[in-house]
Amino acid sequence: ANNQLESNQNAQTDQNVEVNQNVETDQEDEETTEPTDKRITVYISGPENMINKLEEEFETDRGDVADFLIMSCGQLRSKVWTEKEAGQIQADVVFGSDPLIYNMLDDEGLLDSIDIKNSEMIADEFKLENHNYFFVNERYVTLIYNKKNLTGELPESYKDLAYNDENYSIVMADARQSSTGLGIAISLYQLNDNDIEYFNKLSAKDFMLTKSNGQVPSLIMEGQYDIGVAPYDSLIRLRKKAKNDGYEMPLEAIWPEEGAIIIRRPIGVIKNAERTDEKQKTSEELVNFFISKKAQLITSKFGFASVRKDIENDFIPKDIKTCIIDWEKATKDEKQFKEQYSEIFK
Amino acid sequence: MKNNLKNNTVKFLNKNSRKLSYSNSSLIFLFTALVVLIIIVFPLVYIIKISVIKDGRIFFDGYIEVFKDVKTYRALKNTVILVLGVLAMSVPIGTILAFIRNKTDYKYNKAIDYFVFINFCIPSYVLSVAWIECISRGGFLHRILKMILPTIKYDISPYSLTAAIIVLSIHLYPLVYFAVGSGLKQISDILEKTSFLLGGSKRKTILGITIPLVYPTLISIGFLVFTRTIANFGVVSNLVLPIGTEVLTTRIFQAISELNLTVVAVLSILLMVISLAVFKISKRVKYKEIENTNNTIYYYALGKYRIGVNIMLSIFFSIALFIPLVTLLISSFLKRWGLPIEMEYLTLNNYKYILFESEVTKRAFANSIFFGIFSATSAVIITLFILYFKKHNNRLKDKLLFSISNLPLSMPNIVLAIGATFAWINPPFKLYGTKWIIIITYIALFIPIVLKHASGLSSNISLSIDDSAKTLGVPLIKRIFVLYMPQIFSGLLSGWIICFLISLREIPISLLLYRKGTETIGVMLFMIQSNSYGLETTSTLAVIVIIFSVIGNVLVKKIVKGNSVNERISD
Amino acid sequence: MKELVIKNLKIEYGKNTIINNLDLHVKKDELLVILGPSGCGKSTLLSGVSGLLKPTNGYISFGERIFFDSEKKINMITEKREIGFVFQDYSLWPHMTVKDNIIYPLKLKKIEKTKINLILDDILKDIELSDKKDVYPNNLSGGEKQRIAIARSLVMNPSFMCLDEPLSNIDPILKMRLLKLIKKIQIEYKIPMIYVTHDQHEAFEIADRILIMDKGEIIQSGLPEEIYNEPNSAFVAKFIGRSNIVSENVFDRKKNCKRLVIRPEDIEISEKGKYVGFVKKKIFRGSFVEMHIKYNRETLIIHVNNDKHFVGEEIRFNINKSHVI
Amino acid sequence: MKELVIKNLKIEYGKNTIINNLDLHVKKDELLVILGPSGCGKSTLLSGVSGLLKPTNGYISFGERIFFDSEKKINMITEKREIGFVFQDYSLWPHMTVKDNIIYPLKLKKIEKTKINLILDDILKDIELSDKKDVYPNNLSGGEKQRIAIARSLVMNPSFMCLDEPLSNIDPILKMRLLKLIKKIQIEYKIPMIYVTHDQHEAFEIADRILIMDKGEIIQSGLPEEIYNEPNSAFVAKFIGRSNIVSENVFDRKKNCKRLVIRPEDIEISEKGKYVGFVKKKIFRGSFVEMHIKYNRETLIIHVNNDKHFVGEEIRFNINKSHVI
Ligand SMILES: Nc1ncnc2c1ncn2[C@@H]1O[C@H](COP(=O)(O)OP(=O)(O)OP(=O)(O)O)[C@@H](O)[C@H]1O
Ligand SMILES: Nc1ncnc2c1ncn2[C@@H]1O[C@H](COP(=O)(O)OP(=O)(O)OP(=O)(O)O)[C@@H](O)[C@H]1O
Ligand SMILES: [Mg+2]
Ligand SMILES: [Mg+2]
Repeated sequence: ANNQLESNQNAQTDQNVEVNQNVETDQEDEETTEPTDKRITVYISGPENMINKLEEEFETDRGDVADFLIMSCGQLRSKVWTEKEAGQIQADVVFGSDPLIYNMLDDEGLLDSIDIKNSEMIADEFKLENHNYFFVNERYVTLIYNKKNLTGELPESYKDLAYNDENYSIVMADARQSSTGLGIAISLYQLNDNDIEYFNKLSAKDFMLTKSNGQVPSLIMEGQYDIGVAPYDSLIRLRKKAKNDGYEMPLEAIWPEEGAIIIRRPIGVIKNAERTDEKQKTSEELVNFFISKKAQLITSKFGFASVRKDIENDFIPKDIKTCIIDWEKATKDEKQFKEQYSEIFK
Repeated sequence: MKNNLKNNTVKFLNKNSRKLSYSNSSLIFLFTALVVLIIIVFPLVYIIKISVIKDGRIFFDGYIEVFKDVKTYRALKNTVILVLGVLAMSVPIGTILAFIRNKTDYKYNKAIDYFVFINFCIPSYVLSVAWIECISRGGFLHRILKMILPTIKYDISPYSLTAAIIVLSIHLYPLVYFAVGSGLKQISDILEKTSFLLGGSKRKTILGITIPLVYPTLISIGFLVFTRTIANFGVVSNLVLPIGTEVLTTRIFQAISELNLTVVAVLSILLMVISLAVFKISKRVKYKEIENTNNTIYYYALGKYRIGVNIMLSIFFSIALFIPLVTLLISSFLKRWGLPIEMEYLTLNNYKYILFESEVTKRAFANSIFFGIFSATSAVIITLFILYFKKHNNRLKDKLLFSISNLPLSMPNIVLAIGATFAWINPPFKLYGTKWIIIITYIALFIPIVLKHASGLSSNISLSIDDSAKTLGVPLIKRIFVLYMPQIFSGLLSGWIICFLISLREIPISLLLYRKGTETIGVMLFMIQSNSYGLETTSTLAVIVIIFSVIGNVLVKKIVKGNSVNERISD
Repeated sequence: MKELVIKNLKIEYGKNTIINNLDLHVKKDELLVILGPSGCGKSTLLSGVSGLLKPTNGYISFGERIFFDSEKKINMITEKREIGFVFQDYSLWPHMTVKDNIIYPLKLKKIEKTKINLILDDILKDIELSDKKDVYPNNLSGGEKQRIAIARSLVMNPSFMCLDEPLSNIDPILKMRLLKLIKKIQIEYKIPMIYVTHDQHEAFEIADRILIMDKGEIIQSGLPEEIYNEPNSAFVAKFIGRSNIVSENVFDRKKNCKRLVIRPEDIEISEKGKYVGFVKKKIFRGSFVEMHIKYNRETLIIHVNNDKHFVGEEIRFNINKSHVI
Repeated sequence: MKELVIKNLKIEYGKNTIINNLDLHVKKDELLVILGPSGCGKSTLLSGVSGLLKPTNGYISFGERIFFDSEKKINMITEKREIGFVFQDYSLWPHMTVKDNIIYPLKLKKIEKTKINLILDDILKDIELSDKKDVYPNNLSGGEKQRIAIARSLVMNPSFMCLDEPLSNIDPILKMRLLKLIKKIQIEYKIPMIYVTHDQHEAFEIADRILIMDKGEIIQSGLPEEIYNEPNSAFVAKFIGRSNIVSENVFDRKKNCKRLVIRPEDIEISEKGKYVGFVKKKIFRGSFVEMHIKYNRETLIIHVNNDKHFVGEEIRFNINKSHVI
């Protein structure tokens, strides 16, 4: 633990020096360039409060050098892609959404390789050999239900949800609108041996698709639906809010037999030949910041599991099973899957 | 005395400034054409380009993909159902209300104006939220039913095409109301009186004369409703997408999520072509415009129907206005939507959060107001020029300008935003990431809306008004601003107000084009629900937006009335 | 047969009394022309008669049918009064073809189609517009529109007709033809008519009786000759034809201050004339020449057929006819 | 001084030629009245002269200034032609008061306020509307609006004026006053004017010269007397005044088929008359009585001043004047 503290301090002093440099250049360039030119743009998805906190932290160290643009994961995906098609992605750093889009970007050579400091603190399973993006954290997807509504027999697995005889009302994020939703759906697809029948069964029940992932627990909590598939971290945040505001929270999680689906949230730096060295540096620092202990502590408070060895994911039951899907395969299957999926949910 | 007058009158020949007039005309035309070209045509060209060019080669795979895909036809079918449904609902509702307001001696006709206006102030997206809050399983309707019949099995789904039709109709009927109202006001009482004289009863006269006389208005406003419906995304995404039903706009959205921009462009072009075709067909319908010869209006006496009308209106406004408003209001005070309505779950925190704690929200309000005022005003000025040239010169190029300016109306806002992204992302016109890209796209969206509102009035003006000014040596700029504008002012004003309202709630454009510092209320509306907050915060924001819209409108009307001449023209 | 009776009629717009205590009879088969300046209440009167406007007070009946009686609180609705009405601006329905405009009242009465077509063909032949059946009013000339409007009010077989300045926008040749048409219709269909105009030429062309109105009151009513030859006031004298209105004592040395109306054509230039004046001005007016003669302190207008005198010449003249008002 | 010259003018609407090969001079100080039936192209001609419409072909100049010349490709814009124009529908700006309507063009010229007020007061006195200064046009009567329109075009001190049926909606008394006002202005300000109308009474009242148009062509042009007494065609004869147009061989046994125009007032009833006819019908027309006389197979209209004969009576008459066309 000592080690880590030190390195943190090192990082901080490093940053301080840079801030000073920054101030100097600011003065030099005042007449010619606007300060906005020095700020990097970050497309980011996730809980607003968490992101604000991260931004605050980063900028107390580094000054106002980054503009965070918060959006939903689906939006982030399409915005990045539209800009790519139009000529140049406008973001310097992209964080959030699912690995699919990062794979695609990386395949087209649009991501910069970044030097990660203290990479030894990252758990091995999160280290990517042949990709120019990094995992910041991961989410555990479980079954979430409303204990007031769901009084009958509870499903024990994802499979049960579709194949048992109970007639729950089920809610899930739309794979066509939400990228996490897509991640979840394609994981379920893989778990069921690429058999689309699973979704056929689901759709036969009282089944509903939401725009975004965050809506799933909300809708269940509000009593509109009985059960759904959603990241566990949202449940944690809802619980916190309920506690603060003083109302009851009827949500519970079921850790499915197949194991909780793990969705990893990558971060990457967009390649841009015209980017100034200074901005390049800030971008790299930002990526490093997200992986730093300080930032990881924040995100884990919001329910995201850290990629660092030195942070405990204490909100998740210790003994649960997890399953990781094969993103390379998922990227290949995506088109076929989406077609079948769209045929069902029409 | 005569001599005195003669000496005092001015010799005509002493000014060379009027020499400029001719070049002025071409200059202003050039300016207008350029603006339209840059703001509307340029992004459109990109959309077309995306649909046919990939990696520098021309290809039609996008078209083939779209037209081979059964999903396209399914979406098309649903779109048709949606449009027909909305037309079938909103047009009669708007017409009947406009009739009661403008053609009868109904006592509370001013109240109808206010209610309809407030109805229009509610963003369609918010209306769909209110709908969900009412109808869904955790919604108020279910709760009330449960109180009455505790054992009830409630299985009404808030999500369906019908729901979208109802919500969109409630949202769009005010457009019909406003347009038909001004059409009805132009009917000279003599036309109806003649029918009475010839033995026509009131009912026969209403059905045979009064209403048919506003067919041209109905057709053009029906077209507006049509385009706004096929271009709508907010409501369908909220009420139709969740059950997987697709319409063309959601197809477009899917294509965006699937990162298939070619298909997006092809589908957008399809939408545009459909609108154009419908527009052409609607122009064929042979009805003569009413000439405004006389501004006396005939008012039908309601007599014994008064009670019936009162009941009907009460029911209607309860459903269309009060229930949604009350729903939103109650929800906005809940700690979390879905909780029982009890003291312990009520809070003011939502308001506190939005009004005082969130910096972004404050900025969003400021931005939306600025974008709204700036874009609406610019659109009004451009429209003024377009209309002036169309009316007074009516050359081929004037007509062309007019038609082109109407195009953005049939495109979903999100497509406008994509077009703008492509058009403005690369140097030398690098507006992407600045507030100007939002403003420019708003202007493109607003021009046709203002056009629709003012062109009717414009066609009623006698051409000799401008001719006489010419013979008196009045230069073009003055003719446009001092003589022409005041006469279509009420149309421009209502267009302006509607555009302003739209910018207080517009989601897709700003959502795709905003950046830190240029957030709008629409962005907030969308983001708030997507994040850790539920419907209660959306409702709170919606309530604030509605209050804002109403106050803003009252203010604008007050200011304008102070120095408006319109009242005098119309009396 | 039937007669229109108006008694003690009062019509107000808000607080403005437009028509006050008006009494009027229109006899069966009579074509009554109401002449009066703009704003005198002519249209208001017709609106009152047809029920488009509710009078404040009075009594209106046609034959046995009481249209309005303020005492008995009777007010028959317009639809039932069966009055043919032709407005100045035609008031054709722009969204209907000529045919539909004309047959509208017949359709309302649920008359069979074949019969409607017969009536339509007949009336179109009468107004010489058979070939314009399927045209929209916007594509018609003023005269054509007017004929359609007349036809439309005729097909419903009105028992009474009101025409409110029906020809004021029409050129003189066409006007003459339409006036003849109206007169013919009135005679053939035997319908009493009120014809409102401010043009005396029209009035003389068509009237059985003329009624002069001003400021909501009847100033004079009578045969055209009576009105012309014996105007009861300077207003009437001026409104109908041209007149010299001079104080009697211009010609006689009497001390009274009565005024004389002398029509320009009633002053005859004659070498043995009683009065001496001189020519001040001459204006050619087509069928006659107008001369302004200075006599005493007055200028008299004279109409002569031949133009023998020159400006400044002294002439003698007699007055053949004059009328004290 | 200045003269308006139009040569070989051709104006088309799309493919319709409205005016073809028209030549016209309007002399300095002349008030030319153009008379013609509806749709003959009168307004079109004025639009061409004032530049509101671009002719296809031809030449228009005023004094030394060339307004339009298709050969030299000159087309001066309306604003520069300095033509006063009074439209039939007044075309006052509805959102400005009477005062603002009149002074707006002056204000644009940056004339000082005091001077503007002087001009305004003068002209308002001239048109007798000083008290309506702050009224909006909608609250004015037709005659008042027309006067304002005239005033507005006068304050600009135009070198030429066009009036397009300016009085067609106005009652006869007011019309007479306005005609006098226009004539007075024309004489005092010495402005050449083209005055378009379809009312011959107006024409005779005001014209220095009359020009008869039909179907875009000039049929006849001349002094009022010439036009009246020597119409060059049946069209002119009919359009101006009433006429009997009969074949010459009705009176003589000549075999030619020329036609005669006989004005009703030129037939004189006389006991020693050459021709014998009988009275078919009598109509009172104010200043004269119109008699329809059956003679041979024709019906002749006669205007007489006294009404001594009765219908059916045989009478003898002479023809004082006739004109072959
Ligand atoms: N709707 C109204 N409200 C108030 N006053 C009115 C209204 N209509 C007409 N008047 C007034 O009533 C008077 C008579 O009007 P009316 O239309 O009967 O005149 P008119 O004799 O038909 O004139 P014109 O020859 O111009 O048609 C006028 O002074 C007019 O200003
Ligand atoms: N904008 C137009 N487009 C096409 N044809 C037109 C247009 N304006 C007028 N015309 C045609 O040109 C001809 C002459 O019209 P113009 O207005 O000059 O007639 P006018 O002599 O002034 O008639 P009026 O006495 O009715 O005013 C008419 O046949 C008319 O139909
Ligand atoms: Mg009238
Ligand atoms: Mg004309």
